[in-house]
Amino acid sequence: MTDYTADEMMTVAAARALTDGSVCFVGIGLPSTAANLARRTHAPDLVLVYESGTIGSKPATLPLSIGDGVLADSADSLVSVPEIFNYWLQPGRVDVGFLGAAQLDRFGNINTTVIGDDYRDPKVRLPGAGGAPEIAASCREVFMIVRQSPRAFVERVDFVTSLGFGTGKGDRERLGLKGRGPQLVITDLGVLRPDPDTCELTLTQLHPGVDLATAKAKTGWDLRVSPDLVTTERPTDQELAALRDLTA
Amino acid sequence: MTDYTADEMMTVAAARALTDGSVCFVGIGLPSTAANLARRTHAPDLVLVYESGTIGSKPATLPLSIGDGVLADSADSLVSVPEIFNYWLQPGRVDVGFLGAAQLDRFGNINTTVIGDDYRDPKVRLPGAGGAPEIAASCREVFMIVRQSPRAFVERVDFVTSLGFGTGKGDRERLGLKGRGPQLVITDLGVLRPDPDTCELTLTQLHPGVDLATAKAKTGWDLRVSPDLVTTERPTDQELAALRDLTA
Amino acid sequence: MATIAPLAQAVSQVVHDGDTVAFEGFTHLIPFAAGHEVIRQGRRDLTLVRMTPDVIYDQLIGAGCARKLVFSWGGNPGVGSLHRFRDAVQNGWPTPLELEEHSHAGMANRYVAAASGLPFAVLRGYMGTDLPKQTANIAPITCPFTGEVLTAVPALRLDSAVIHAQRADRKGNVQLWGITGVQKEAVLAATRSLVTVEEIVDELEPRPGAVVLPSWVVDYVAEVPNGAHPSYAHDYSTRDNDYYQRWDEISKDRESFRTWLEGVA
Amino acid sequence: MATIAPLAQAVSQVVHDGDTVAFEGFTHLIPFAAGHEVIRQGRRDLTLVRMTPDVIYDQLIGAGCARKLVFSWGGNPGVGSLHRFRDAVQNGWPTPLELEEHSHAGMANRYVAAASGLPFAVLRGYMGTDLPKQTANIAPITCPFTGEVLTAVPALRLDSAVIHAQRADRKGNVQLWGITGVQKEAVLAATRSLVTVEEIVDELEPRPGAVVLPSWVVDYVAEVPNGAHPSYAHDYSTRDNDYYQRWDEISKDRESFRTWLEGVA
Repeated sequence: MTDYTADEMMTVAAARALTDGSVCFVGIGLPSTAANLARRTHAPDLVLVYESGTIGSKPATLPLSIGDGVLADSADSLVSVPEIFNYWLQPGRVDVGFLGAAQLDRFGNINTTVIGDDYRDPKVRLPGAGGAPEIAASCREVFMIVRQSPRAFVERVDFVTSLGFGTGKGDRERLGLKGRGPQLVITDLGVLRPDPDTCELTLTQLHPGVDLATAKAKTGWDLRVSPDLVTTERPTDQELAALRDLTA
Repeated sequence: MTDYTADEMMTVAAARALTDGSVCFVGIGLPSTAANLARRTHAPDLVLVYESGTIGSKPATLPLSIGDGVLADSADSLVSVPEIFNYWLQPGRVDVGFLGAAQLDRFGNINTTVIGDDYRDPKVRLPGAGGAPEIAASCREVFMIVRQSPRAFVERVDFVTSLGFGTGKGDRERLGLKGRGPQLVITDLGVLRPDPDTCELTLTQLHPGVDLATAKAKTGWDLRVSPDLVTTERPTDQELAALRDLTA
Repeated sequence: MATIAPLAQAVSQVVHDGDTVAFEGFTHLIPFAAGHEVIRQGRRDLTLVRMTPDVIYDQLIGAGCARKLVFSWGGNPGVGSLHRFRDAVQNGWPTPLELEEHSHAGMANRYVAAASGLPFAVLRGYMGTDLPKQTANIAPITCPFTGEVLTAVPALRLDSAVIHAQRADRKGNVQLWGITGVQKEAVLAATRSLVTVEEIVDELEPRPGAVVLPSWVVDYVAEVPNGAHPSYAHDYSTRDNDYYQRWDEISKDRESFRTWLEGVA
Repeated sequence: MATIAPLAQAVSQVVHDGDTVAFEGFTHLIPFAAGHEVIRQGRRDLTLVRMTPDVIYDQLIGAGCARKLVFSWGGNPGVGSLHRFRDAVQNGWPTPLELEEHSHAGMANRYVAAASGLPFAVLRGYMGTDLPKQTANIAPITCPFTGEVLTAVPALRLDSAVIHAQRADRKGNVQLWGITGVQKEAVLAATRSLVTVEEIVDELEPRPGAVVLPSWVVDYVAEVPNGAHPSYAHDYSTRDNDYYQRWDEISKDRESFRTWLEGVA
């Protein structure tokens, strides 16, 4: 069996989470790599939607940006940016919103705005919201792919750019959000899912060779662990070949 | 000189009112005939916009309906129906809205909804509003082309489908309408313009061979006449040839 | 993913008694064949929705399929009035027809709101007209930033939408071009949708001005060549203007209409 | 009708000191050449508007042209951060930069409202986020029909808009295709507009997916082949990804940026 990196395991695990035939609103970077890997492996009819207005893109090479020509040329339908948000994302037509994050907290809230507690005088100015607040609000469910570290996985995000479960169960419903929120966080160490009772992100899966102590150490909050913790199946040779072909 | 009908005089007079290079939102029927005649005579760069979403149509033959293929094929730009109303009409980009009417009153209010004073039990059910209420509200000015008769030119319309000057001067401003309202009503007998002080439609022009008594008799209100009443120039041979070629 | 099915089956799956349903099209691509199938299937109590109800709506109304019409302009384009529509409104024949009446801008924005998953839309519309007196579905709304008062209309959510298009591929992706009106919005505003097409092809090659509706927002596709007749399908057929003229005669009295109706069934 | 003019003249007519100005584009068709001309002309106190401010905005900010940025995502796409943007926000260099921050959906709808002549737009957005705490330009609005509370954002009226397109004809009609983003809305939202184009042609033959802006809503057209470089123009050029990588190095410190800036002037 082929050797692989932690990032490769993460991307493969993320790709596996996408069901064939479902519709995925794809953020650039790791989510796009995972979604395109899924299309090349078990989910050839996965529908990729990018916020640049491309619906049903089937890129032959991995796009570097959200606005690559290959996304337009291979799309079933190409629409304006206002239309992609208003007609396609907002009404809840999309099954999965697939996002990255600079900071993430135990309730799946996302920060991509500022590090530090003063918005007007930040320690680090991040790129900002992009499409994420409405992707996180409107998709039937949200998957995230984030490398695990105490800096990224924090007790409470410095700034809520995109809402996960807010302060816990019931917040999304109170705000009238239709989507179910973050249902899956795939990291380089394992997979977290919201606890059905509290919505707190809970470790339910460890990738092969990763020990629980590492996962806890790389989490900035007191990580809860599922009693049914399982080990991820390692990437198959076919998955790795497809991924390496894609990112070559 | 060639003989001509009253309808031909009306259409020629209406065409002459359109300035070359201006943008005209065109209703189907008489307005469309006049606008297309203008394009073929003195206003080759008149921009025709139809509510079906065609911008800059240059039809080689007169369209029978607002959605004829010739309007689409010859357009500079073809957009959706929501876009034509929201991006093109509503912001006041259009110079002239060119409308017909079933009923018109002394303040230029238009009725195309019902004849009779009970909306729920009308004497005659007319087609309804179509695009006219917002054309009348949003274009910089409105031209109308209507055959004159006491049934059509009434003291007060049974139903205000599209606003002219309401009950008189100041009503449009109070409602926040940006367009200047009906500035020209071209009929088979002459031309009416709003009085600058009262906004009441006033006869300013008679077509050749029409006498004032006829114009008054064919008006359902006590028609005011401008002290500077002039006679319309009769259609030129070139105008008639172009019109007959268009409607052949 | 859309199911490709024969017309009768597709119509029976998509259009149900009591539905709020739109057969959309702006002169171009009117889904006449699907409308006639609805008449054959004897649908009742429909709330018919359309910006420009024309001859197919006159036929549906005359056949007794409708209890209400939501619209902005009802006529026989280029010809005149709709006699069955008038007979229903003025005389309640064959059944009374409730009306909800808007402007084109209002209707277009109601579709946009529904397609956008919003409960309402805002426009500069209806100001100074008598239209707001006749329906609760036109209301003032104040801009929270400038204080300006504008007009709100509620989203026009449909149970079902039926449109005609030039083409679909075998996966059910739909392509239409020429004047495309509010057809995209109608499909996106509906719980169930049916698209009749001139032809089903292997590949939808890109066309200037084409709207493509991906298969996953369409429920049924039925191949019905000339399914827009007497309307037209840009680059496939031309408008049968004589039919519209003849309809004026046929529809003028109830007897000649009844004879026509027997011919449909 | 649009005036066809050389770039320097067109920029000086369209972009003035103190303007609220957008140079729009969604990765594709970014009007870099026009942005560099604005730097050369020494414009000051601009409120820069864009959904995705990227390298050209980093350059304008570093050159001291801007006092405020209205945006939803600021980064070097595919590479990382914008260092001049960060330096301005974190250290006020070369001048402080005020921020007004939105989501993409909010910005897109603000453009739509302005293009539509409305004072505000309504969306399902920003709910539960910290964004509304940082600007007065996000407010709740209640549906007059259902009572549901949604979010309103004000129209994004521009003094000037600059975009790049593939083609114009000699009358100044503009044609762009591929990913067209919010470019139509930006032009329609602006009092003055400039479109740089790859080429001016006799006739705009129809293209699949093309947006055509008629000449009468465009003020200036300037022929600037490769005017989107290092961005790309679909069917004319490809994205110069190396430039974006190099920019990361150049922009990291003030000295190397100054050297770059001298090269522009």
